[in-house]
Amino acid sequence: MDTRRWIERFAELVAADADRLTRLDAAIGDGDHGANLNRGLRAAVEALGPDLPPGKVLMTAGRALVSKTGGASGPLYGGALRRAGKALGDAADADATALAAALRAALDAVQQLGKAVEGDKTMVDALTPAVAAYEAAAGDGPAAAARAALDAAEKGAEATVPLQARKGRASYLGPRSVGHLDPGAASTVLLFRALADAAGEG
Amino acid sequence: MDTRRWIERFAELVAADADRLTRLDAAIGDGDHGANLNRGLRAAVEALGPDLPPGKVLMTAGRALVSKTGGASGPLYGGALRRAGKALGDAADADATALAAALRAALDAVQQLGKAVEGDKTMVDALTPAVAAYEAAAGDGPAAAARAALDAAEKGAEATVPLQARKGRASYLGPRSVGHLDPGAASTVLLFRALADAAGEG
Amino acid sequence: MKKLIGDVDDVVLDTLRGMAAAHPSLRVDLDQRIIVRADAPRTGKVGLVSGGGSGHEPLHGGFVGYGMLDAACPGEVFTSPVPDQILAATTAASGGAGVVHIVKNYTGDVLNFQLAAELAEDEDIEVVPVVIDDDVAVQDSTFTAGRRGTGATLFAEKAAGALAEAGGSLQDVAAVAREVNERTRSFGVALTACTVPAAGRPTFELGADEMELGIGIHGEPGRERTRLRPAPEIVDVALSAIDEDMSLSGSEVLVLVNGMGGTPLMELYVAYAAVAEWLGGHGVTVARSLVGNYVTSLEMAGAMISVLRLTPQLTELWDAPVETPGLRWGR
Amino acid sequence: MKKLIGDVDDVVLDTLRGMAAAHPSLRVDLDQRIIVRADAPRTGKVGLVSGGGSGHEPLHGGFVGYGMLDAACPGEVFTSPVPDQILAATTAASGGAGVVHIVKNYTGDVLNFQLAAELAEDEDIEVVPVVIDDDVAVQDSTFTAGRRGTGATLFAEKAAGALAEAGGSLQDVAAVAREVNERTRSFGVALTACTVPAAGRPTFELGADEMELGIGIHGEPGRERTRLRPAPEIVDVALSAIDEDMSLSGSEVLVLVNGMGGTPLMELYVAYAAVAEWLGGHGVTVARSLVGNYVTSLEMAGAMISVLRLTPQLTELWDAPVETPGLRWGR
Ligand SMILES: Nc1ncnc2c1ncn2[C@@H]1O[C@H](COP(=O)(O)OP(=O)(O)O)[C@@H](O)[C@H]1O
Ligand SMILES: Nc1ncnc2c1ncn2[C@@H]1O[C@H](COP(=O)(O)OP(=O)(O)O)[C@@H](O)[C@H]1O
Ligand SMILES: [Mg+2]
Ligand SMILES: [Mg+2]
Ligand SMILES: [Mg+2]
Ligand SMILES: [Mg+2]
Repeated sequence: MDTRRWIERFAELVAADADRLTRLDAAIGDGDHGANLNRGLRAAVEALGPDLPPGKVLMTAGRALVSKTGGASGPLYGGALRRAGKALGDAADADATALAAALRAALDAVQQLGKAVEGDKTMVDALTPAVAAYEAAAGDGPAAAARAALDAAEKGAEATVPLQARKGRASYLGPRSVGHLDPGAASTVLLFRALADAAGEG
Repeated sequence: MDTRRWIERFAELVAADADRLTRLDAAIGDGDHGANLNRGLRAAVEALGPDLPPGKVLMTAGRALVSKTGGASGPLYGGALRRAGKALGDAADADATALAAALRAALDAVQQLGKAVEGDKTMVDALTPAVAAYEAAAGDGPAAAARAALDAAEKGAEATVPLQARKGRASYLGPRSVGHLDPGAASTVLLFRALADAAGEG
Repeated sequence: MKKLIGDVDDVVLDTLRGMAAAHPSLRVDLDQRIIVRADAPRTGKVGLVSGGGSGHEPLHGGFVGYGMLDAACPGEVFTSPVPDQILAATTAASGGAGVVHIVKNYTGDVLNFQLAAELAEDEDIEVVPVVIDDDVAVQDSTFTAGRRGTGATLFAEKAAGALAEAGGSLQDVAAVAREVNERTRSFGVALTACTVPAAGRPTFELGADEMELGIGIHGEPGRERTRLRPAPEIVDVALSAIDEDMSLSGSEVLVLVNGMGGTPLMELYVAYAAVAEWLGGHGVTVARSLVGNYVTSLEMAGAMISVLRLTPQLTELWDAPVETPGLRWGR
Repeated sequence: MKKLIGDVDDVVLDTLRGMAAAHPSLRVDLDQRIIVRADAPRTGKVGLVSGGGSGHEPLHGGFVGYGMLDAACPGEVFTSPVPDQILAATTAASGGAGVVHIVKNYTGDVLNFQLAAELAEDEDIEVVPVVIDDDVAVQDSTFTAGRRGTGATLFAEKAAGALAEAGGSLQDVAAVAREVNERTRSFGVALTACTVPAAGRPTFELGADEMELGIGIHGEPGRERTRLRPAPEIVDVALSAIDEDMSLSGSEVLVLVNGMGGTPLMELYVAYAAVAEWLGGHGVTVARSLVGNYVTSLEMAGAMISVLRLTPQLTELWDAPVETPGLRWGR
């Protein structure tokens, strides 16, 4: 699994979709999610030196995200990638089993930092089923697992629409947060689309 | 000539047309001419005690206008009426000849205070021809003279449209003041319409 | 019209009520509609009075206090105060050493202050008027009403107030206000119009990508409408106009980047960055500066730049302690 | 989007440039994006640091100076600063006696300050965070992100800054900030939305006769949309919500009527008149007040009311001299 390609693809997808993410955030947040992630991911891609092992790639990208993103999503995505990278260690390759464990570590990091559980209308709602789906399909290889994860992430994100937010800025709106897609869940879908794209190429 | 009726009628006409005067002022001034005159004239009408001689009526109204109007138009209209009242003196009646002299005194007061000459795009452009017309027709009696004055005031006001303002706020606009009716000239038309109405009734 | 107000007809009165409640150091007379220093009149001190239409807050009422105005008289929104009101402020400010009127150059203000001065003289109060006309967007000629009074008003009130506080004579206090006016030039731009409460609609319409150059402080349109430009270009237009009228190179200046009421501080700092760069690049030393909303035009978005060529005395008067709701330092 | 700015991507940097030029009493580091008191760090003095997204000016950078913050770290517009930047501010403020972080309760701010505190501890700087959450429009429950930090931030920075200046210990300075937060409640309304420069369009749409009740300071819509109401009714909604959450009757309070950035002072005074009347009518003594634009949300029109139940110590800390671009008295 080429984690560098994963991060680069994630950056591409976010750049292309930044406007939509920002608009989603304007509806129930403060209208900066696209700009935040885009800024952070550009820094992450730049930070990636040549010939890094997969775990080191994720740790470097995570650190850059923390350093440059700001907002809630910076520490959350940054912490997630750092923890995932740590889980991969110094191994030269990352197979589906290793990546499954790394993804689980990422989810744990997000939940430790942000204290959100499924149903709070956050990125956790996309991340949790995606990680579970990846784990379940890991035996079928990285490409199939990533496709399954993407599928689950999309469903999880979509399921945030009818929810009332209990974490993040959207929670300030109370009942008015209902009926909107959570921007962080939307960007998590892009994270898994990038994973599927990268795994499919490799 | 019932000067009290004149002032009351002026107040009525301005109240009915305040919005238009304000809109004219918004275009090339600061959008308060209607509100100013309306406020001042309400105070003027209130200030008029019973059984005042014609000259005293105008002096009282003029003083109230100065006290309550503010802006450029307050001292100008107020000073004009005060000076006109002074010209009428304590006489129990004001015939067309006396009123002609009073109107001339009013015009002098406006020009002494405001230093505007004809063609500067101010109330002077309506007042000057109106006073001249009244003087010329005074021999035909107050009703005919007032009608002639109204006619001249209307033409004079209309003639401000193509002018570039050289006095008052509109002068700040330079060439952009061209193409608009001067609000003070417009209210001067109402002054003479009120005079014609009052003279016609009497 | 979106305004945080009650009855439109009471907006000036309600503003005065708010000022009275917020500032125990001021004596606000709601009947006379004047705002007076709690310790006025001070015997032997030259009184300093200013006023004009409302809608420019903190000007003038917010500049009443130690080291600045003794009294202010706010008219209706954008409408000069009436003579009786100006007289009341003058009387309240008079400590026997005469009173200086700081009058912005608008026909209505000039006429009403003139009438008030005549009334004051009837009461044996000597009044010296100083007319402020610093706005370079207007051609100064005998064929116009002359230039408008804008940002220099604040500077003149500060300098004259400091000198009066220090015991300056009537003539000296008036002279320093006049000197400040002569050494100051201003130029303003608007990104949006503003709405006079009683009128209920904006005084002009601006397209989404348009702005007005050379505006005054009464919601009037400017000399020219252009497409919206970036802050450095706007600053260049404003400072070039000022510089052309009063050469700045080589001088030490006090510069004000003044918000018109609806522009947040962030944008004023962005503009000030461009101002500082422009002045530095043109051989001008910025000795003092002020960035904020001081001479406003209701909720208009935009800014006005005022530049005062300092002298050592003017710098000293600017630095002198002042304690008013709108400007405070040194105590 | 009508803003007096240059390149949208540089708006925070340009703001910092303007602040650097306008305030020689501040040290502005454009690379690290921090604003620091010229005399920091002061050995033995507890350091006080705050920060958050930009767009709230003068908060926080405008409150750096004697008697208030030692350093501020502004993030992108409405986006919390990053840990490295917060660390740089913390290091600059650290005089060896520890540093208090004043953090507004937003997930992003809390997380980034938390990471920065960990980094600071690696450098042997003791950090105590105080989280501000005074906004009663948000339900306080374990099932939400909790209440937002708004006007109490200014109060906490002032009180903690005064105590730190007076030599207070790390624990005491943090405790007083916490006490201020616990004794303050706020409620805000918006008459218009605002536009994040990078987004280029308003964060929400409001009809000509609509307003938002219970807004935050990040351009987010409020809890409820209603028809536009007169100032006294709006004030009643806000103060009733505050009073319901923290009973005010019988207390002495400091009250802030805070403009959101696009509302002129005139309207804030009109609102304050209603506030003073409401409080007087409900047995509350207004001991201190502040009216103006202090904790803003870009060019949003509207206001936020904050009420702090004073103690003798808090009154004293409020009255203590302060010398910052945004708040100044006593020197
Ligand atoms: N406590 C949390 N746990 C998990 N995710 C969260 C939490 N708070 C916010 N988020 C996610 O962050 C997203 C918003 O990110 P962003 O807009 O970049 O930050 P900010 O809210 O600081 O402006 C939300 O849509 C949500 O998915
Ligand atoms: N110097 C002057 N001489 C004569 N009339 C003047 C002069 N200045 C202004 N006016 C008149 O006053 C009118 C504006 O009055 P108003 O709007 O009430 O006062 P302001 O300009 O102070 O707001 C102008 O339309 C013009 O006719
Ligand atoms: Mg956001
Ligand atoms: Mg007018
Ligand atoms: Mg006017
Ligand atoms: Mg944000």
